[in-house]
Amino acid sequence: MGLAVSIGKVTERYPFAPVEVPDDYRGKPVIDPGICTGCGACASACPPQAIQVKEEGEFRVVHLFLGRCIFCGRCQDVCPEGAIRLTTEFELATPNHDDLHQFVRLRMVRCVRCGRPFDTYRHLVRSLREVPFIEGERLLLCPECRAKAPLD
Amino acid sequence: MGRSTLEGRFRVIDVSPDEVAEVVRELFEDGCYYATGMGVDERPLNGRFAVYHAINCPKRGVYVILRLTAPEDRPSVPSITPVLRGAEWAEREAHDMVGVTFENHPNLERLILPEDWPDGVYPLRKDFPYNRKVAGTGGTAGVRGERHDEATMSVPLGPYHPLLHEPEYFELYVREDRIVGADYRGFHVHRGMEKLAESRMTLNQIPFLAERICGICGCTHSAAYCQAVEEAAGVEVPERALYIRSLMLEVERIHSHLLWFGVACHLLGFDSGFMHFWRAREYVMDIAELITGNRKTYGINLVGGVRRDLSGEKIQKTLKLLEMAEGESREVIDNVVGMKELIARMEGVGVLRRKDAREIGVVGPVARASGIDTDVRRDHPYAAYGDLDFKVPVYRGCDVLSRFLVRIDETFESFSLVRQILENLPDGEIINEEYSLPYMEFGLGSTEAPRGEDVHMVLTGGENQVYRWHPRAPTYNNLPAVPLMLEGEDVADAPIIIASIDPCFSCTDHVSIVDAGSGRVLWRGPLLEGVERLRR
Amino acid sequence: MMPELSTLVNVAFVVLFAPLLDGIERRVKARLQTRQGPPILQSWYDLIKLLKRPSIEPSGSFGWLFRLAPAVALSSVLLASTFVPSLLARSMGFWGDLIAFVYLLALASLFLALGGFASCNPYAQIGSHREISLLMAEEFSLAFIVAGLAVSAGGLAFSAMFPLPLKASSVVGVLAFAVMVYVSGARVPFDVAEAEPEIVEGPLIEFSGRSLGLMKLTAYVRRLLLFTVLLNFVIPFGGVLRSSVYVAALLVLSAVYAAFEAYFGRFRTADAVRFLKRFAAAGFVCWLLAVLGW
Amino acid sequence: MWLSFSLFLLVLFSLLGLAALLGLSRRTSWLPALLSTVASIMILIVGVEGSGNWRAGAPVGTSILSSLSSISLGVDGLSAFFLIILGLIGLCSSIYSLSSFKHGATTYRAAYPLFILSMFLALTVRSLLWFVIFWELMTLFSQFLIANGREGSRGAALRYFCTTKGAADFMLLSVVVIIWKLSGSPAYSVISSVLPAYMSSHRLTFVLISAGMLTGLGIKATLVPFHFWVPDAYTSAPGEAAALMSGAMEKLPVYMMFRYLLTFSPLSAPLGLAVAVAGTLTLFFGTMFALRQTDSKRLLAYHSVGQMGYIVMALGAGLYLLSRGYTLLGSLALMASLFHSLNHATFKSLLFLTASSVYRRTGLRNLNRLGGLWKVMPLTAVSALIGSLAIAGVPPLNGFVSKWMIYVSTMPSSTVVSLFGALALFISSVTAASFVKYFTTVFVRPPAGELNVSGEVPPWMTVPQWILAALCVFLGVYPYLPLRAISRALGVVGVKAPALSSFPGVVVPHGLGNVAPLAFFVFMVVLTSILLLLVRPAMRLPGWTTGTRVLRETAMRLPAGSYYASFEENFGEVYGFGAAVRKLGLWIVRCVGGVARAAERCSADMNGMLIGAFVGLLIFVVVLGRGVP
Repeated sequence: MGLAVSIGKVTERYPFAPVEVPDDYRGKPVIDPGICTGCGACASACPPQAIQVKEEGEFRVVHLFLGRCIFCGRCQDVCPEGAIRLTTEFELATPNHDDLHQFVRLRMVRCVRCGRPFDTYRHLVRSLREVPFIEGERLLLCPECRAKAPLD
Repeated sequence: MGRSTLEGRFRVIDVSPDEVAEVVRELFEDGCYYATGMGVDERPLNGRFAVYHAINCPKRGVYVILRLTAPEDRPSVPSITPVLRGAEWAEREAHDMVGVTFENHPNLERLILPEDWPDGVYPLRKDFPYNRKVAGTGGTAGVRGERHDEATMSVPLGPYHPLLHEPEYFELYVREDRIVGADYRGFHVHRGMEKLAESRMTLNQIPFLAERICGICGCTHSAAYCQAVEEAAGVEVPERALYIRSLMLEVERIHSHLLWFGVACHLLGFDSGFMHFWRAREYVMDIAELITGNRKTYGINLVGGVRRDLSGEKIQKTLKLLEMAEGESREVIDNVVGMKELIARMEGVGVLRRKDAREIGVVGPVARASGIDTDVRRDHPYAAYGDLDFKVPVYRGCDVLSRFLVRIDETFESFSLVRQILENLPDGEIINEEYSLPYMEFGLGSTEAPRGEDVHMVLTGGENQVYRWHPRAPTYNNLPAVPLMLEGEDVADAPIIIASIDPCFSCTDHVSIVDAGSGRVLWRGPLLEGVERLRR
Repeated sequence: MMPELSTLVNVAFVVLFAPLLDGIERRVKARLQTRQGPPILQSWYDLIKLLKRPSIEPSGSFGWLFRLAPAVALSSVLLASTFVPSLLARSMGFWGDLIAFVYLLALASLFLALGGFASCNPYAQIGSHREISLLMAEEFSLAFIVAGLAVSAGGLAFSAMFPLPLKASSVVGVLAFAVMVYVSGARVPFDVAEAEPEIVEGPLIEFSGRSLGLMKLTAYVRRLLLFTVLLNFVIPFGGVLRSSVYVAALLVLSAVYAAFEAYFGRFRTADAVRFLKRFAAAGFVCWLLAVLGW
Repeated sequence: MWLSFSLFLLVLFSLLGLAALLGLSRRTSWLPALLSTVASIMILIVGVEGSGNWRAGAPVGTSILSSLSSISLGVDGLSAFFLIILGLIGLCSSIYSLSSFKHGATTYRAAYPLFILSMFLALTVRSLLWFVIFWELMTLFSQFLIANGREGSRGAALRYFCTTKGAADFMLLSVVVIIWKLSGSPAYSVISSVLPAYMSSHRLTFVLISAGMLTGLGIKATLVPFHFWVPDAYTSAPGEAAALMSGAMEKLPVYMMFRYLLTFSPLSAPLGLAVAVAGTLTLFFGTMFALRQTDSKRLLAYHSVGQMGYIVMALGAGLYLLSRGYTLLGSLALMASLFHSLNHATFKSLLFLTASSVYRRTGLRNLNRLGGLWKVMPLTAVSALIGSLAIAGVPPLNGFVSKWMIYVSTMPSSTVVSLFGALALFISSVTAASFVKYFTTVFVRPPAGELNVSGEVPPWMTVPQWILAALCVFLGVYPYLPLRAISRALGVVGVKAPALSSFPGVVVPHGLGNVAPLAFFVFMVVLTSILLLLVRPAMRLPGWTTGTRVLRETAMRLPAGSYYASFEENFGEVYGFGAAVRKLGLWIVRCVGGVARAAERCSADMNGMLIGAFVGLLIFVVVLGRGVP
């Protein structure tokens, strides 16, 4: 008869008392709208497709739905800007469906030739750093027009 | 400095239909057992259906994969079940999912698809779109009550029985408090993961899917998958990554065994033991949280390595937590082992003889409790196990108690393994992403899950995809042994016997398409509104 | 005070205090399992919740018997509580004696089993027949104890038995009776009839809402009454002192029993029966001593 | 007074005789039943009225023939009490047979009234010799009741006849010895005046006579180890006959035991102890065997063995305690014994009637197959439940009160008897268990496969069940009437019954014990009905079998064979020992029952058996008559 086991209290009074989690806990992912360029790397890496990138007229919308998220943190790994990161927040239960959605709307650039919106301003500016200046003005062309445009 | 531990883990041999039975018999007599098998729709390549039988040869440290093919118009190969009982389920599954028929198979009944699934629809064929909905035919279950007479009572166990933590159905035939027979009907938890992975996911997304095959031993599945791919693509995995993989696998094993001890105590009516074991388990969960950022579903494995590194102070914390976990477990286990009546409930109960165990091909603690000395970690070294030292406990009691004892020994082996890993953790990279994925390469990865051998087979599909992925969880091999264990036992012992294989039904059931039990959805949308509507 | 009045007080006390006692036991067990545990009043909260809910009757069940079972079970234990002196020493003592008490408790479990059978549920049937098997085994031990006590007290009426004369036989008898109190309180390891992981609460499986509430209350009252009789065997004096001592002793007893309960695994039915069969030896010893006049 | 009594007797004889004659005719099967009903009512009246005397012929000399030439009938308190039992049970089973007679053979119908008549006479004669003769006749007719042409019933009848014939021979033997020794008349009065003094001085004679008497009576009283004839006999006898036999016939030996042990023989502790031990063995083994039966009537038969054990145990305990000087306890035990005889008569015949109703409707006695009959036979179900609870001794029904008296009278005495009391307490829980089994298997849980049942039995079959059920409740709740009759009966045999009736409870002085069945009844009824109003169910939904689609609920049922399996397994040695005891009993009867074997030979067919018995009887009488100077 196992009378020798220790007695006492180990269970916490959660939810009346908080629980500690480590700093690099994989909690609720949050996109920083100020940094995100809408490149869509996260969307293509996301296993359950919780992040999706759609285009709505003038805008590119990055849509994160926590209802699908499995908190693997791949988005954080692949994001070139460090715009999306996992917080230590884990109490996501809510009676309101809308609390589970995050939308980032980014204005898009129109192609100077065909006038079709083709990329977000932020991503364009970001990519200025990589491409040589000479290419500069061709940046404002959408990929198709750029392909058609003669290299002068 | 990187290296692959996976060289020469298997040989793929094309066998002709008329010689396969002979080959299998030879292998079995040589001490091999049936690991798993999959049917593949290879028509896009060569217009044929293929069946891969993976047979584990622990002595030689190699998996022999026998590949049978059949032409598109007559998809039929000889069954090896008459020679080796262990192949029964695998062949039935292939028949269900790919539509390969097996000549003179003892009973080619439906195994996985629900009873009301239309005939001639084979979900794992490539011409079956993953998101296609299939209407049921309204057939009913056919397994119940064959062995019933007026002096026998049939006791239903499940699908929603408190003993089973997942929906499964056992039917016990009871006579004067003794079980005279048992039926099993499983695969209620259908998730269609294979199809999903093959048709909608990319190479590095699948590990996270694989991890969700099982809620308890997910890491081992993702590891097995990664190994299979690395094997197929010949990826060099950095040493540190291998060590970290082993680390998490062992942490997972400890956690899983402690969980099982708790459940076993609960089923034996000893709830204090349940609570205390789970108290000890809590520290292990903390370790996992510390290292991977989550208590379960570590999400640590990727093809080519692991995602998170260990800092020195994390190692220190881990060691501290390990200290406490081991101390607590030791204390509780000593107490439990000291309880005579509890041990009496397990001794000589649920016997599985060595012979049956070999033929069915049971794995892990169940096999080791029946005197079969097998352990993938030692027989097919993977991750870092090649240069760690550990003992493989083997008991000959063949009963529930032996399974209990095997798990006890393993738990403490794992504690020491974790220590070893943390002590001589090599420096260097943790992931190697420089690799290219070949087309139609076969790869097999296997790990020793807490419940036994876990095998994943992969056919690569090029451009960041897999063509065929077949995971096989340990319970898949252990479950067929349960009816044998139940025969002639007291009804009161049924729970502990069923639990003694530490069954993980969702593991076993991962492979299918529609959910037979799915009720209608009352409302999808904002909860508040839904509640409102349902009130009205 | 008139016996009718004090009887009313006693019954009220029993009904109100029994669930409280269970709450305490749950708390004690929780501590032994290193848990916070529910509040002391939890059992009462549960009861109130259940009594608010309507009860559901399984189709194909033996309707009126199914309905009758909880009612009869509860009223039989309450009837027992009318003539067993609990909080106040005086009660309707002339209504019944130890035999009547034993039979009324047996009646309660009898109807628990009948209700289980009436529900026609397979688990309920198994549980009920286990319940009865255990009842028989209990009586086998209890019979000798009762006989022994009857001999040493020279009668079966409470007037003769409360308190027992100080003899070796009475001491042995009381100790043995204490064990029987544990057993017939349906505590682990003797809860084979309600084994949750095997047969899903056995006889109770189909009971719901009010009828389940009554069944639960019956179980609590039953435990309390068993404690009460045990204490009556030993508490020598009456008056206020008695009441306070009685309540204190109740708390201590339930704590102790709960502690024991926390450190056992469940028996198989056969094991439980075997244990009780062997334990009858203790009862026999008690009887022997009594006949020898010690 | 005697005139009215003789007139009454005349009517009774003619009624039953007519019934017998009518029984022989194929038509009007209900008429004999009706006549015997009326007769039973008259018997009941005699019992209640409880006195009367009638002599025919005058005693000439002292030879047996002369004593045969005169017959004297009379009723005293003791026989009155047993006449009440006979009347009640006869009444109910006769009503029952109003609609069940048409199934029986003519011999059966003819034998039935004669059986009642012979029992009546055996109870009313005032001479031991005549008692034996009517006892013989009773045995004879009863075996026609058993052999009513069902399969295997002849064998059963034969076994029964031979065994009980052997019993009769024992008794004849002892009777002869008595007369020889005393050369007096076999009249009760004479014997009781002379015999006790004589026997207390001649121990050996005492032992021999007692042994003979008790064995003879014990066989009929189904005492272990002489109980083996019971199961087959009651299984093949139709319900009303079984009810009559186990209700009334089994009480005759008790009657004679009271007479013999209390008036013919001196009080002696060893004798009482022997009887008590026999009773305890009977109640223990009878009930333990009943627990594992899976045939409804066999189960009941074994239980009537067990209950007879209670009665005899109490009787023996009473004797023992009286002789040890526990006057109060002793007389209480005797009261308990008589009271339990009455109660056992009521609930056991009730149960037999229910069993046979079920048998008539379903053609089944196999508890493994039966089930769920409450839907089609609710009335039978309720009466069966009441009967089961009564025999299980559930307060405040009659079974409880008499058992309670047994415990209270045995347990507190610091003698070995209190151990018997303890065993009785344990066994009463076993009784409860096996009646939970009987009731639930027959009426509650689903049957194995469909039973085609045409509905409830006709009213003539349910009415007697309800009468008996009502009696079970009444006798328990208001025990004062029976207790008065009992104290009168005890007065006859010279035992002063203690005054127990103190409203509202039965109280045994000196704190021995007390219980208030009436208060229990009122409290239970009131509180239960209040609670019933509380728990009125809101809806009916399918039962929960852990989410299984129940295709055949008939498969998910506990078979009767599985009830209490692990309990029986643990008490296995009991059953082993019981079998051995059974062998012993058979052996004894085989050894001594020479006459039985003779009867066996000459009784290939029933008529032969009848003639043989009569001839045998005559021969005996003549021989013995000549044998005396």
